[in-house]
Amino acid sequence: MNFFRQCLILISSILISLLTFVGISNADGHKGFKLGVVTFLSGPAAEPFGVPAWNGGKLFIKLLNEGKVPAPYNKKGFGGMKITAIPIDESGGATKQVQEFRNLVQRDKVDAVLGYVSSGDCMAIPSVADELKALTVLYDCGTPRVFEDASYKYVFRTAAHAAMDNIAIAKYLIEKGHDISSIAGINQNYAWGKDSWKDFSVSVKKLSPSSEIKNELFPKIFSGQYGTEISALMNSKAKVVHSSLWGGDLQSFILQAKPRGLFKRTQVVFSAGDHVMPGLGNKYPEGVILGARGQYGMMAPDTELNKWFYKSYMDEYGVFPAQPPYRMVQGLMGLKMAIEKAMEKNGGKKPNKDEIAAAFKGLEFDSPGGLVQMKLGDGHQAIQPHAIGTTAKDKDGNITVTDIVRYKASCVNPPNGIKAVDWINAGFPGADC
Amino acid sequence: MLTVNSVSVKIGAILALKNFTLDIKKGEMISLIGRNGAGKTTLLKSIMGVNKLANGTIKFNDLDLNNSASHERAALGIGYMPEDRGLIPELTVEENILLPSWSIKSLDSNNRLTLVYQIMPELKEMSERKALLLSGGQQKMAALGRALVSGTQLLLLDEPFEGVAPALSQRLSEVIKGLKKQNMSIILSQSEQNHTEDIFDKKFLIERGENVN
Amino acid sequence: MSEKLYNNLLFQSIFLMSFLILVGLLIPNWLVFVITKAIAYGLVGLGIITLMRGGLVSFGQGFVFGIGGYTAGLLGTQAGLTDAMLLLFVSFLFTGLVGLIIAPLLARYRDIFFAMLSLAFSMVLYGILIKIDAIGGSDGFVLPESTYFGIKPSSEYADYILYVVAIIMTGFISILLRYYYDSTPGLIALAVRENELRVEYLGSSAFNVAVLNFTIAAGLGGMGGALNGIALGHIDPEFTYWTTSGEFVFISILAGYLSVPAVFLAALLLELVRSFSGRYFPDTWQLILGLFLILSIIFIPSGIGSFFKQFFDRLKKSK
Amino acid sequence: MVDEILTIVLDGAIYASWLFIVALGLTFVFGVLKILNIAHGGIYALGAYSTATLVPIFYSLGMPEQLVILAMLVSALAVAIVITPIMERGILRRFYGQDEVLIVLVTYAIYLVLEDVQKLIWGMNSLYVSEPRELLGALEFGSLYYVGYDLALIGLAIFCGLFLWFVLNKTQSGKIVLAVIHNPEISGCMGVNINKVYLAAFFIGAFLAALAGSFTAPLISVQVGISVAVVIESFAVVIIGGLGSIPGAVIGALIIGMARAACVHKLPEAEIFIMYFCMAGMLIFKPKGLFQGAQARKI
Repeated sequence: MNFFRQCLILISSILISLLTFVGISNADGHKGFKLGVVTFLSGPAAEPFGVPAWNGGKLFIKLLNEGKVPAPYNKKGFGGMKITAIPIDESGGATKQVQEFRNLVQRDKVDAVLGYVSSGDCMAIPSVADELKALTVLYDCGTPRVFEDASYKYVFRTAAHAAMDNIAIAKYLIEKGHDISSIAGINQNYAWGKDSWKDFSVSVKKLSPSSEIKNELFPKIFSGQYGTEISALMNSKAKVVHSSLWGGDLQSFILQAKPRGLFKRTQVVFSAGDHVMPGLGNKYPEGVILGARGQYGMMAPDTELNKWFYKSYMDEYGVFPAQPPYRMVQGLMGLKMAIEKAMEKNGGKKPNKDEIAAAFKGLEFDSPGGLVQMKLGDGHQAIQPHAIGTTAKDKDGNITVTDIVRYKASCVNPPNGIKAVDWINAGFPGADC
Repeated sequence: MLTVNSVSVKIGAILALKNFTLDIKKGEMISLIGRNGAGKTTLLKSIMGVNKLANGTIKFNDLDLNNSASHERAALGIGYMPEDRGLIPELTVEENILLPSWSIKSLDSNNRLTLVYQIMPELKEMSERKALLLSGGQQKMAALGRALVSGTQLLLLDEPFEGVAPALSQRLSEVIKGLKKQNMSIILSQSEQNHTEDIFDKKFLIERGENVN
Repeated sequence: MSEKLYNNLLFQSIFLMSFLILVGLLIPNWLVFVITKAIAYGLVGLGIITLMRGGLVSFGQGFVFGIGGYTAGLLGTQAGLTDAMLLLFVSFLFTGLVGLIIAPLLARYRDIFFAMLSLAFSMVLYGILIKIDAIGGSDGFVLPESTYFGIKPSSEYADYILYVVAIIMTGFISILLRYYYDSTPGLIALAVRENELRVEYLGSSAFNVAVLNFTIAAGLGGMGGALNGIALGHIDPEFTYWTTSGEFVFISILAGYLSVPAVFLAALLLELVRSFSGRYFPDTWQLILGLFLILSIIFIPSGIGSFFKQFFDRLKKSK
Repeated sequence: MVDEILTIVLDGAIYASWLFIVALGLTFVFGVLKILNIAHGGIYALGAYSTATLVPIFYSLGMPEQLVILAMLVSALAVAIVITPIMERGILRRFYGQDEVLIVLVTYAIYLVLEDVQKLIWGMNSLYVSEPRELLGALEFGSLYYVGYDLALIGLAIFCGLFLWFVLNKTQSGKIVLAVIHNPEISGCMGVNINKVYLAAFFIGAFLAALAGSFTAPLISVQVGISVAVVIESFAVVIIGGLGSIPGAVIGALIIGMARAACVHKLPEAEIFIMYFCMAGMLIFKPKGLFQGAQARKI
């Protein structure tokens, strides 16, 4: 036994030194472009966000490396450089992510990091990124606070923040003539849920001051059991129920609320409701107003780029792409454009991070979800057009999205320099609709 | 029938039994005498397989017990009455007594129960009471009854008279004397020599885990 | 004799510390950082080991880890205190004080009940932290960059300087702990582990031993939390979550309660396994970490420290 | 007002039933094996997955709808049959008699492994089996609809509790288990094969965990990560009720279920906190929980 133990110790120490060596040796002498990709690969956010996003990203990187993406993305890789992606699991909390980020930058010496679904991670990473001078592209997270509370040199977010989701929904409710005399909300008990509800409820109050707030529920994240909440929502008899639930929580909520008649009795709105459609299919209720955090999936614009992406994804994975793959691809496109713009300037060399950051600032590029403009946060934060729709059965009995209203980016996003919440409170001054 | 051959047992870092040797023949009754902590309970538990041996062997009817689990030893016909009685409080006296017969398939529970009640009729009177409600002395008696059910060949009685009122102690002593007549082998541990002295065939003195005869 | 041994210990420790400080210059930055983090976790593990010597295991050291981290963080953001050494020291004292206050509640209990009660405390703190939006709620908050004697090091050297500070402070704490372990109250704790009743008969109070040990463990855990927060530049309620506490218990069990340096080695080992399995097996790192935990508990039940002890015992014999 | 109280009681009872089934297995395993099994949550998830796999097969075979409950039972049983020998025989048995906290850590490690095992077997896509939930219709109650299936969960919980109680207290095998709970060493000396009892008890615990997962599967989307919440909530129940106590699990589940329902309806802000609050309060005032095992008098 003793001998066995000692052997084990020996083996494990050899293994560790070996891995360390691999880690170090991997870091040097790389010619292409090394990209750390951080997204949820385990835990409850993996199935709805992390995995489909990475599926989209993986596919897009492969096609980029093969040079099979249509113009203006037809150059191979990033400006001719082959992209090597290192995927990292985002689960485990912000503090763990800071460490993983450091490992990517210091140990693997990646050229850039693309990642982060969780707002908590997006709040934690940028300061480290600037400290380590590491180019970082946030591709998904929603909190407006990243560039409203601080400014960073090497950090960019290629997707609009969450304020737009809820402002647009409030506008949609009014434009479509829904009764918003009373509203209730069920949102998760953390920043995302709380911010979403605040943005929505304040927007509604601004647009329709007589509207009354009935019920504000904040169940804890990943609770999965909503029987009590559904009773409370139905008891409140609010005309509109708002929710920013996502992933398994949203799926479970739908499955539990549907037989109890919630969707028949009240107008339910899901601010990020599209990404569970591929999974739920026809179990998705009719008549629900939903956003996709951008013009994605069933609400994507009818452009060549979108048709190409939608089809490529569908062919590869057999389901249509919802918001997560769109957003990751959007991040990759932004990064590619910035790199290639920087290369134009420096004569085609591999650009350093300062050159890429300079090119990224204020960049505008086309994505399958429409024109993305890095307009907020002094050119570090994107705005993009938005779409809201209502679910309905099509003639084959399949659930689809109809009644789509599209909003210009400048209509549902604050102008540069104003915080989203102040902009809402002030009644959307300067909105260009 | 039972030979304990230079057995050592470690409890934590302490050597609780050192090269202890003992043997008992069929129908013999031996007394194991030693102070508290001398190793009596450790020895009995080792025979039952509760404690692992550091070295030495224990044989029962020439069968090496070293690798058998407690329940297998009980099935060989060894009955054990622990010092702290070890009755199951939620069960009735009768259920406690019957416990070994539920698991050991070779025992006929009716037969064994009749035998126990025959030897100790007072147990029958309290048979439906929960063990939780018995006095210490009554518990000793029930535990002895339970040991008798599985102990068809050998009984290990750990301090049966300890902490028992004199009258009951006298009664227990009579019962044990009566068992000797049934050709039963018995090892009985005591912290001091007492009134039962005359019934033993052999005596082992144990001190700090060693046989000091 | 014992005089000589202690001198020897002090000499050994200072030698080891200087060696590590020098090594820090040669190894890559990420490893410097990983070691700093391992020191932070090791400090908490050291606290659990102090408790283990008295026969107790806390499954809720996330409680003190979190308090230490938030103390350092709030002093940094709210009071503008950024001196790393001062933050570590203040967190140590403050968390120790919190420990002293709640210790009497915990010290009455043993075994699984002690473990569960401490776990419950950490979960209550978790529940509170995610509710307070003013300090970031579930997202936590970013710490200001640390200074040393009023100087803010450039970002290339920040990691290394914190590493040096961590090694020096932890080194001296470890020496003090060794003295404590070998002192009368420290040895009484070991006796409590063996036989609590006997200790009570001899006139010492097992309760007092538990209170003292828990207070020390709390202080150490708080300092670990502060160091972890400062090193990462971010803290969040995850510090107090039960999975974090589980890692601390694992570190101390992997190390065993016999040796102080073993704790830091165990923490480093865990850090490396977790980080490399996350890097090379992003989909199944939990599986690998889990198997690593199970196998190390099966094959090294008395901890790495027992190897150290065997090794030194053999060394002494051969002399 | 009365309506609202009734709603709270009903919602609380449904939630408590779910909690109880999960906690029952946990507390039973602790009672017999003295193991606080963190991996219990993992087994719960396996139960949900196995139902989500078997029930569609069941339907595709064209079996009568009403028998779907049987398919759910079978899937829970299958999980228990597979997991018990691996966990109890293969791993946990090595640690019997060692520090309880060490074993908690081992089960934590197993929990981690099970998380990824789910991924390896079923992949990342979520599975749905909402069909069984449509079986029992709906019930109008005041201004609310309740799904019959949810209400039936209350019945299932009561059945599980009573059944286990009956087996333990009224059958011979159950009484043997009681003996082992009370004193495994002595029971062994009385001829009880403890390893067999441990195996059986673990099997029952695993079956209950899987059963809870099976019957929850129709309510949720079955995907990775569903076990996280289960672990802490079922712990809270057994800590409040007393480790190893079945009546304790009943009371613990009811306390948390009712407190939570009351909070959601009357004080939503406190909902997230109430469970920890109950747990901490109980630990401070009655650290061994509401119910402690009986002990025979020493003298």
